[in-house]
Amino acid sequence: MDWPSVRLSLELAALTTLILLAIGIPLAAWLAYTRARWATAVEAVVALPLVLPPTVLGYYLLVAMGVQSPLGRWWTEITGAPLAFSFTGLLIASVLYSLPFAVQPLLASFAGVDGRLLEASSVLGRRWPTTIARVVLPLSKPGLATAAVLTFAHTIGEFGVVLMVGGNIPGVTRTISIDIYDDVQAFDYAAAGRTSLVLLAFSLVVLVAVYSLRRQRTRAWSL
Amino acid sequence: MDWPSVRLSLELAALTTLILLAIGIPLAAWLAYTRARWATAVEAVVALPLVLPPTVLGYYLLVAMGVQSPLGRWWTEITGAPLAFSFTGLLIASVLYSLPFAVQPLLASFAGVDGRLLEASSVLGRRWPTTIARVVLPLSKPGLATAAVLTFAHTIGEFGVVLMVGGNIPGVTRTISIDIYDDVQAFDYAAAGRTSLVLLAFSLVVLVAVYSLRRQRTRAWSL
Amino acid sequence: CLMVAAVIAACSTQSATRVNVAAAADLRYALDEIISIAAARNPSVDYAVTYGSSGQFLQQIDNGAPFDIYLSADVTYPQQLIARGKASDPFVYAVGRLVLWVPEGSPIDPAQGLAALSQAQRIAIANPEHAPYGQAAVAALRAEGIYDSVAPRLVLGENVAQAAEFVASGNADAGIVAMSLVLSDPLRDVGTWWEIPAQLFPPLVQGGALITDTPGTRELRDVITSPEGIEILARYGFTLPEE
Amino acid sequence: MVTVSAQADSVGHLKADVRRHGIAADITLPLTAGRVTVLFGPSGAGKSTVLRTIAGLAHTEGGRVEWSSGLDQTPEVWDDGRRRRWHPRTRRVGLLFQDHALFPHMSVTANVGYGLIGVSGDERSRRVHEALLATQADSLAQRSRADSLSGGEAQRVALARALAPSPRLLLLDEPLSALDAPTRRRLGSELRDILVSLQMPTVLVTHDRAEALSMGDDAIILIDGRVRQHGRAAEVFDRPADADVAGVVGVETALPAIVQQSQHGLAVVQLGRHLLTGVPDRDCRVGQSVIVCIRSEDVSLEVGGPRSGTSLRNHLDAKVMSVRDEGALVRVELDVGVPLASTITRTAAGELGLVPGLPVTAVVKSTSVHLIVR
Amino acid sequence: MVTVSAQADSVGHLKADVRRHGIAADITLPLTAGRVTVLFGPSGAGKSTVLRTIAGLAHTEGGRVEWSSGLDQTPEVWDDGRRRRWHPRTRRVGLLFQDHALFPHMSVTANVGYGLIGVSGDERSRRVHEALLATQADSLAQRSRADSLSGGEAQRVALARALAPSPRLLLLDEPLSALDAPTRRRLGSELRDILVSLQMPTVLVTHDRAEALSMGDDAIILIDGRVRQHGRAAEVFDRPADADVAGVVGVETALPAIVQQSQHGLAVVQLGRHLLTGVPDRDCRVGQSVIVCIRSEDVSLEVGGPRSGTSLRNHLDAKVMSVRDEGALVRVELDVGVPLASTITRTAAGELGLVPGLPVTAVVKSTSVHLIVR
Ligand SMILES: Nc1ncnc2c1ncn2[C@@H]1O[C@H](COP(=O)(O)OP(=O)(O)OP(=O)(O)O)[C@@H](O)[C@H]1O
Ligand SMILES: Nc1ncnc2c1ncn2[C@@H]1O[C@H](COP(=O)(O)OP(=O)(O)OP(=O)(O)O)[C@@H](O)[C@H]1O
Ligand SMILES: [Mg+2]
Ligand SMILES: [Mg+2]
Repeated sequence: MDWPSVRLSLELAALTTLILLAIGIPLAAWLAYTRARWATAVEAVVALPLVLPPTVLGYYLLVAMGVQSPLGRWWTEITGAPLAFSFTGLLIASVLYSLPFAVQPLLASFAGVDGRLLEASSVLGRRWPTTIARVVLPLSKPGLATAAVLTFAHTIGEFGVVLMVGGNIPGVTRTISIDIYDDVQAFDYAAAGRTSLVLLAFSLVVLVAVYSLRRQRTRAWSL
Repeated sequence: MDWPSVRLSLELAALTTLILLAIGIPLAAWLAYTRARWATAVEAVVALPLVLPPTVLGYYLLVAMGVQSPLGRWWTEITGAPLAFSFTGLLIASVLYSLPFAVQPLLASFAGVDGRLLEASSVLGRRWPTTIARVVLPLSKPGLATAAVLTFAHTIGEFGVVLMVGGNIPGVTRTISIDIYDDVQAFDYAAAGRTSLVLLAFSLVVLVAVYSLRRQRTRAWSL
Repeated sequence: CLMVAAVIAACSTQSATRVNVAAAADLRYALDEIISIAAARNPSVDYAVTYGSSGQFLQQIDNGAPFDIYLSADVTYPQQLIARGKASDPFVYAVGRLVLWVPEGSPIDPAQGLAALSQAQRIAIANPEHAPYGQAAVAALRAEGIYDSVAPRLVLGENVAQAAEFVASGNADAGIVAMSLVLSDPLRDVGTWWEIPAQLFPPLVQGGALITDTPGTRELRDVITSPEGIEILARYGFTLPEE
Repeated sequence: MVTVSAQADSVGHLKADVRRHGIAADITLPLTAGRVTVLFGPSGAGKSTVLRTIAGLAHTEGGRVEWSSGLDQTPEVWDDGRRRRWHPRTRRVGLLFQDHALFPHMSVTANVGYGLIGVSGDERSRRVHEALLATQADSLAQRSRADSLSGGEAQRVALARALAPSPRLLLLDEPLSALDAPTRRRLGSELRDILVSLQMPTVLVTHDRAEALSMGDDAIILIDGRVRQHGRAAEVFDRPADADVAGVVGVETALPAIVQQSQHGLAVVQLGRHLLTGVPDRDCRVGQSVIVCIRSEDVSLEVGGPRSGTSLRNHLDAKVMSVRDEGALVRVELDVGVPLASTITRTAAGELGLVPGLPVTAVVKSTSVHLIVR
Repeated sequence: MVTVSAQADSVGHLKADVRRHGIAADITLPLTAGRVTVLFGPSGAGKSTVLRTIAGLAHTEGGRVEWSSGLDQTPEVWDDGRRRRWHPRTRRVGLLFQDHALFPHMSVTANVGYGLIGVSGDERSRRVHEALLATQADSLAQRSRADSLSGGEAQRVALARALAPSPRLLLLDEPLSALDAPTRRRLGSELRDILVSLQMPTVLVTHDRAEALSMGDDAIILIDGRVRQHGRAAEVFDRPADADVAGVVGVETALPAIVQQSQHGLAVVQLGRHLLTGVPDRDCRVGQSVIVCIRSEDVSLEVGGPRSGTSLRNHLDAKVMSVRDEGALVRVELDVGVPLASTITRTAAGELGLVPGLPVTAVVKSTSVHLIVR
């Protein structure tokens, strides 16, 4: 097991998930409850990163973050280090790429919350951030769990974008998924299998934990 | 534009989406409404394919489909053609890989349906397939749209698994995402950009259409 | 401003001890030995190798990837970087060899040469659109005049390693791959091979360049182009670069 | 507890021993076609829980729910109180949910037709239409989404939905609570006829005494999760078994007293400064304590000095404490040494010129003074 | 339409001209502290829609909602009927939803405290507790999830939630419909006192005439989305403006007739085979057609031959058609040539020995015969 890669992957996935929930919740709330026509277009744009092959998306991100782009140059000027091939760059890429995995389930869940409760909250004088935090989110736990799980798992497993933007630099941008990929490319199936197994077992534990949290309601009766 | 690839991708994505909805709806319904403890484990297992890098998952699928595996041999015996490098093999791989993208949003949506309506359906003598079809699904439109969009878009964009299992055979297993990937690898950025743009534009149209369908409810009032 | 200077200083101290090597995937086994020699000669340097697609490295270095030395599977890529002022000191270090490879127990006899491919149902090669070994394989097939007949049966790997995987997993019953792969430890016993004569395809000359000119990068270049390095590469399925 | 238990006769019976978060209600109903049993009790008594347990939506923890279709067939054990239970679907009962639970995305007709399994075409539309007619909701048949209905409209459609499949047993949880008085009165009496003609045994939860009396054959009084009285509706409302039941069924005055005399099935008790003759619910001895129950509408008022009481009519001199307009009726709080409530018609109140402080005579027939012997 | 319009006085007023799927209700209310306006009407009349539009949850298409806090301040235009509207949050009204809409995942106290913005600590618990006490739901304060409440419990908690933030205007959509009669009576009168003490102007939707009369100062009758009468509650229920309103406010008999005589503010009309003296709602001439409104509880019954009527009391010989027990009251359908309903106490019914077919005399005071001139 390549522990630095494992740590890097977990950090990246955890941070991506946190950031995406922080961005995704207000965005999904806006999309779910706005009456603006063009929200539909925004919604579609959010899902677009999915359509591009990861490596290709990664390539465009690389160019955008690279030393030749204004953004890349600006970032290098400000921070003294280039954006691409850094953990920050990886994080930005992951966030962009996983955006739909966070926003879509949240949106679907938010849209399913009983409108009368939103009405009640408004009439009781609450602004929408409060309504989201105290009414919508607690009632959207399954959607929240789904968003977190899809984002986390997908970030762990993603390697196309990460490989392109990160450059597979050991300890800095080599994630566990790249590590496994490398093992397979090197025909070291035993190592790949071992790492995969550990990864799967760990993920299984995390997922079961998340899902158990969500399955708290004991229903007297089932379909 | 490589039209056969475009057609192939659309076919693959459409079929994957259809199959995954067909599998995902009963599976998600079971997961949402069962009281069985081990459902949580099943739920976690469904999300596991996500955790593996696509190429690695693809590698394992390739091995499973190969002539050395019982499945691969059995399939070849039955159909006379190997599973790997065929459209069917690609389809199976896509279905497996995209399973969580279909099941998770459906599950989150189903879990949000008002339990009293399920009760009403049961008391009115309906079995659960009817309840799912006539009560749960119509009330889970946002989740259904999310599941379909994530699956479709992800299948369009996926290339790691597809490349591994499909072997990049023009007209048979070369999808549009592989095509773009190849262009980028061959430094033909103009072609890659063109194809990406067409793909994005097309997807945007599809997505906007799907979302417009879903956004039918006009709310008198917003948050 | 002071802080920026400090960060730059930190970076430079790091690169003084660490050399990031971007190496073509086919060097995976040979390079370990070469690196250990270079590291022994220059103990203050810590070599970190990344194996991958040469083309992808080109794109990344072009966009500022922090690699210090580039060992490409192609000669033109380093030259492109030099032309753009991103690299210096081009060198040639190996020539790749191409083999016809069939998995153990296959009815195809590789000793019959490329003609044996008429019996193969699935033939794995690297994607000729961007992989040098793929281009070489196609050139060889054309030279033998059988390209048109085998073309419908070709399956393309993303790179030559993936093509080998198709063969190793038994899904392709023959493949045209790099000799460095079939000589590698994991694949040595998986199949039998026959070397495709070098005159059937343009030479697969592998070149490199220094991205940063430091003692560590120079050391590695020197080792890889030294007779010692060439000898190691030869063991792993590369020929000598022709001067 | 007075229980007029069901004769376990040839019509079969439903036995529901419901135990669940503090509720322990044991009910046995004969499944006589068209017979309506009213489940009556204060808010939170457990009425909905009993219905939901019978329908299979809640489970009894311990206890038992059993359906016997009569004669010597083995009963269906719907819920054995442990783990074995029938699915709600298989019980074939109709339930009107207290909160309606209409399918919001379906049209009104789709909602009503939802339970008509295997019925299609004309037959289906006919039965949907019939059910809507029966619940006076036929004007809503064109509505394409049930969530656009008003509260009362939704209630009628939900009632139609419960009726349409002709269930073996109908459970109605406050079926008329959201309706205006004229509609409620009309629908109530029609519903009664429909239940009789469809021959469905029915359990009806209501808060409305008028509804309970006009629609119910039997009544079960549920208080704090316990069955406190079960018998013919008129009986239960007239002769509550104890003070709690008295309060619940709307007997406003329920006061403790001591028996002073007892003979010929009548007893005399001391109430405030008056001697009062009433009917004890069972034999009693002098000196025994009883609860005196007087329903406010059985107390009429006269102006003028008190006449001496006979054994048939008690005359109590009283002072008016407050007068409260309640529509058709006026509620008068009196002081006869102890508080006593009277409900009289507005006409009568107007004629008497009632104002607080006015001395009046309260008249109560002996047969309306119900003495619960403790 | 008779409208006792609000005096646009110093206390300010609320003007709500609600237009929405077929509803066109124009209402102006004075915002007198503690004044309760009852919104009364049949199911589907648009009562909830009016409340929701005032609260800002529905919008008026055309029309206008305007809040004026009195004197010469410019009014707040809450909804201009086109696109500009105030958000519900900013209107600071309290709304009790007809279906409660409690937050199911929150505790009872969290629900009640939800609208207490910027209030925390002891002050917050105190106000939550006060609100729960006021709605007789204090025993529920420990409940950790609102979705475990019974229907009536939920209604009381929802009422507490609406009251707690002391809104500028309270909108109550059937606040007591799910409660049992004793609780309703108690809570109703306490609520009245609370509204007065908190000085909140209130609009109350109810289906219950007793509740409307005991709690309401003013009443608005809404039928089919139109305001049909607006005035003091007692007035509206006693003197309905037309036959439709008569039916809605519970006047069972509303029959057309022709004026035969008219003098001294009284008029004589022919009803069936009888001449009947009544009070016309405005000047009328002989030969004009009127609607005769008689409330069933204003019809008393006597047994024995008909006595001749005076101008003060009409005596009509009648035949009993049906007798129906309604709890405190008995409803008797009569035939006096035309159908006439009477509601008398059970005591009276028992004394008269009423059975279908019995000849009786129906007695109606002239002042209870309300003639609506058309
Ligand atoms: N999950 C639960 N946990 C705790 N108590 C519960 C739960 N569900 C219901 N209860 C309580 O059980 C009691 C009975 O509830 P039920 O709904 O049967 O009352 P009800 O008689 O129908 O009252 P109402 O007339 O108000 O509808 C109530 O006090 C209710 O709060
Ligand atoms: N979205 C809608 N489309 C069409 N009609 C609607 C819609 N929403 C409400 N209505 C109708 O408007 C009318 C008024 O509804 P509202 O809920 O205001 O009635 P209500 O007076 O409160 O009745 P109830 O006493 O039954 O609650 C009803 O007939 C209702 O069906
Ligand atoms: Mg209930
Ligand atoms: Mg309403």
